[in-house]
Amino acid sequence: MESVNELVTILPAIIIGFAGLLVMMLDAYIENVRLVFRTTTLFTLGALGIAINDMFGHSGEAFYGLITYGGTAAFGAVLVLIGTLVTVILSRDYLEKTGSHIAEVYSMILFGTFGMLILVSANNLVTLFLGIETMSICLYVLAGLVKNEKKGVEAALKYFLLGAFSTGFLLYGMALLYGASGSTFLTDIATLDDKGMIYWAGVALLLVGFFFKISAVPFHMWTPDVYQGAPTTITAYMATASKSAAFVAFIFVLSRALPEARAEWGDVIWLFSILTMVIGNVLALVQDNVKRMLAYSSIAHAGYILIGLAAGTDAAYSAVLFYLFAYTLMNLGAFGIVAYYEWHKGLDFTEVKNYAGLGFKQPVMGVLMSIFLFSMVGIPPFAGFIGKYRVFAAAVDEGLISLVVVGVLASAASVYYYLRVLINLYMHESDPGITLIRPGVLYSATLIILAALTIYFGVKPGDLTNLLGSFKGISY
Amino acid sequence: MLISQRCSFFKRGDSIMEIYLFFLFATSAVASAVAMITSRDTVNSALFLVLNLVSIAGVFLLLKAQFLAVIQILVYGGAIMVLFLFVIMLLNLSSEENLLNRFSAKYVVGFFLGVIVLSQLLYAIADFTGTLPNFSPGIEQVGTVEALGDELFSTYLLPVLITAVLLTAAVVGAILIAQRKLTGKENK
Amino acid sequence: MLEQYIPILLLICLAIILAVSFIVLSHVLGPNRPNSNKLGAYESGMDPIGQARDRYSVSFYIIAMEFIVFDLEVVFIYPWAVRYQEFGAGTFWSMMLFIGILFLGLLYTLRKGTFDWDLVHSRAKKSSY
Amino acid sequence: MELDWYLSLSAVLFTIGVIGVLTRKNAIVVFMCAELMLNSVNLTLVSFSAQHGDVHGQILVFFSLCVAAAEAAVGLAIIIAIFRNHLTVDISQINLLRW
Repeated sequence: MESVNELVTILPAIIIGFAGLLVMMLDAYIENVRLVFRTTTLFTLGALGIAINDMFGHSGEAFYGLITYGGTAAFGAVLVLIGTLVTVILSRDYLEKTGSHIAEVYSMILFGTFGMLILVSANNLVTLFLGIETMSICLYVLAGLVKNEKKGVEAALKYFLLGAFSTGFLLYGMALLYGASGSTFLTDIATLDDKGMIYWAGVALLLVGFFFKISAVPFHMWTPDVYQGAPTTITAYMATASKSAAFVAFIFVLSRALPEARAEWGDVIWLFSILTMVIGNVLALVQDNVKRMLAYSSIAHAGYILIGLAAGTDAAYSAVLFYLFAYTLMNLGAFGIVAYYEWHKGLDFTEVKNYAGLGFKQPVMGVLMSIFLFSMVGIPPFAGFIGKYRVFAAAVDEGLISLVVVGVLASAASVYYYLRVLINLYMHESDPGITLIRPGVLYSATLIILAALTIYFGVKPGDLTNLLGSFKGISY
Repeated sequence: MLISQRCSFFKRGDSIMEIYLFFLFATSAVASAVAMITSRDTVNSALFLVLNLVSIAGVFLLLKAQFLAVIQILVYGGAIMVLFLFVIMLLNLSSEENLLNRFSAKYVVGFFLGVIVLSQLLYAIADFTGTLPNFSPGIEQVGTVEALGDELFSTYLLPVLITAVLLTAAVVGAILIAQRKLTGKENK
Repeated sequence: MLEQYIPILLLICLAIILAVSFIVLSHVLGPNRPNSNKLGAYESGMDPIGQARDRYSVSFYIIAMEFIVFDLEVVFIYPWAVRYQEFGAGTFWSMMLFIGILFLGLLYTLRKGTFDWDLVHSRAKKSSY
Repeated sequence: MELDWYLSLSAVLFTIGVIGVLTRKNAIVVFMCAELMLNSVNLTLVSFSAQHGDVHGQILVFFSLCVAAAEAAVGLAIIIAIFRNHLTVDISQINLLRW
């Protein structure tokens, strides 16, 4: 049995798992949703604190090498837990207002986060597979939460069927890699010398499975419908926490298991990155529904992150981690504000033009929305710019000039659909009939903190970049 | 005896029965898989899948993975397919499906994509043969319960606990989604 | 080395032969004079209403799903039980935790009111679905 | 028997599963084909585990069985919810691959 002090290495996951079970029991025996909300927030805060201090601790492997801790894994845990914490806080008001405030949501979010924390620190194909599956099953359930509406359940079915389909490919890739190398540990797969066709088939199928999870273009079919069908704060959770976890696991697999094959999968990722950026942005341009536009923008951001993965050096990986941090902050904020606007039952917000003139009615929300959207475009004073800049710089160092050119053009194109929202918010005058409810103190405080972080890490990214750089070689 | 000398690709150590059994299970697996896809009635598809699972369990036996063969029949055939049939009955949707009436492009695309995937995989496998010894000698004990148990509860103890959380999450999720109305008290 | 499985093979063949023979014999030997009320579904005398498979409430599904989860739990306990002596206290407590987590799942299912049949049926009678 | 016979059998079954998922309309049959795909991968894992002579492959099969069961439980609950809302499980009417 692993010694007890090894349990410390996955303490955040244990806390979140325990919290999930506790919340499940509270929901069953004490039907008090506010108590459930408070326990969830408390435990997530505790786990986040531990994960942050893990980042500065030493890194290594535990549980017979199944789990890796410290460094990148701890930073991945921080990303996931930030996403979870903000989602839980925003969900309370959002779900109350939209009438589907049930305690099972919190237990499913906690179980999903448990899966992500395992996925983020996986160093073996078995833990990787279990992490991905636990995360996915909880997300299938969360996607179908608003059952009475048609589109929610349709999103859940589409997500589920395509998810089961991609799990088949992912597992087949793992099987072939295990067949070629004889062991399921990522580091052993790296030491494989004769790379037969089985190895390359395994790599290809594994990439297909991961591309589905991060919704790269040919495998993104599920993303817009699922993001639109799910409740908005749950969409924020899916867009930020689950995508960051999938990317960190992808980094571990690429850097740990397949370092020699970098040239080959570098080209594959190069191609998929261009596809994702171009098609993601083009489709986002034609969208009218803001939530669907944000879904396509998250696909486009996956394309920018793939540029860093195509570069494949340790510097590129730490740039990707920074980008994921900025991406999580701005997407949580943007989806949070869209969720706020959806509180108002009377008004329908399917079209962008319904946002006309709302900027002045609730100035706080308008300003915050503009901060997040500017950060998404990549305008200098915000974290989004620093993220994009460092990823592009890492790609240029590796000579992937064409990728960076497409990235810059795509970012330029993205200005149009991001600022269209702002134009509607501020330039168009709204019909006087609409009055916006004041957002709760906790709700607006969370969004203000997110905006403050976006600006702080935009202006002074120094200490975070040093920390990320200090992670002792992701693929040691 | 005559057969095993003439065909080159049979290993000398194989007894004839193993070869026959492999082909028996293989044909029944492929036949039931094809039947599952092309059958019009959902219940028939489910029963063909059960036949497929049993024949794959037979192939597991040939590979000396006896514990997995029994588990496959017990869990897959016994529990999961029972749930499938339950839901098919519950939703009363085993109606005759007009499967091949209009030759939509989907069949062509699906079949074509499938053939591409198959050719890639077979090419990969063909390249692989012969490079490694076929079956390591000690596979008798590998498939037994003891071997699996030793490994499972020493090295892989953490994934066992992760699976416990996964199953509980599945239970909570399934109840959450399957219940009729969600709002508040009245579903108590 | 497949000799050990001969008995199982015999058992399977015997089962198949029995099943097929019952069907064939009853089909061949039995008198075959179908008339309307013989072919009707047997409803202990009354004439059947609705088709055979009309829909019923969801709790049957939830029970079947619980069966799967606990079937899997048993599958995990088989290897543990077989090699029980070799494992130390650590594995024992881990398995207790494993069983405890799944037991919590059961408590949750019980509490969510899907098992008390009278409530379920009273609700089912009110509205068919 | 040679190893590649087992691998080819599982490749064929995997492909049949893929074709089934791409062509069938009924959500439950599509899900069954996904289960068939997972099952054929289990066969590959067991044959590689037999070839390497270690038990890691069978451990992964063991856990993939549990995952398939959990997925079945949740998936069929979704299909029940779909049936309740749409009264059909014909996935072509629920336009699956809309832009």
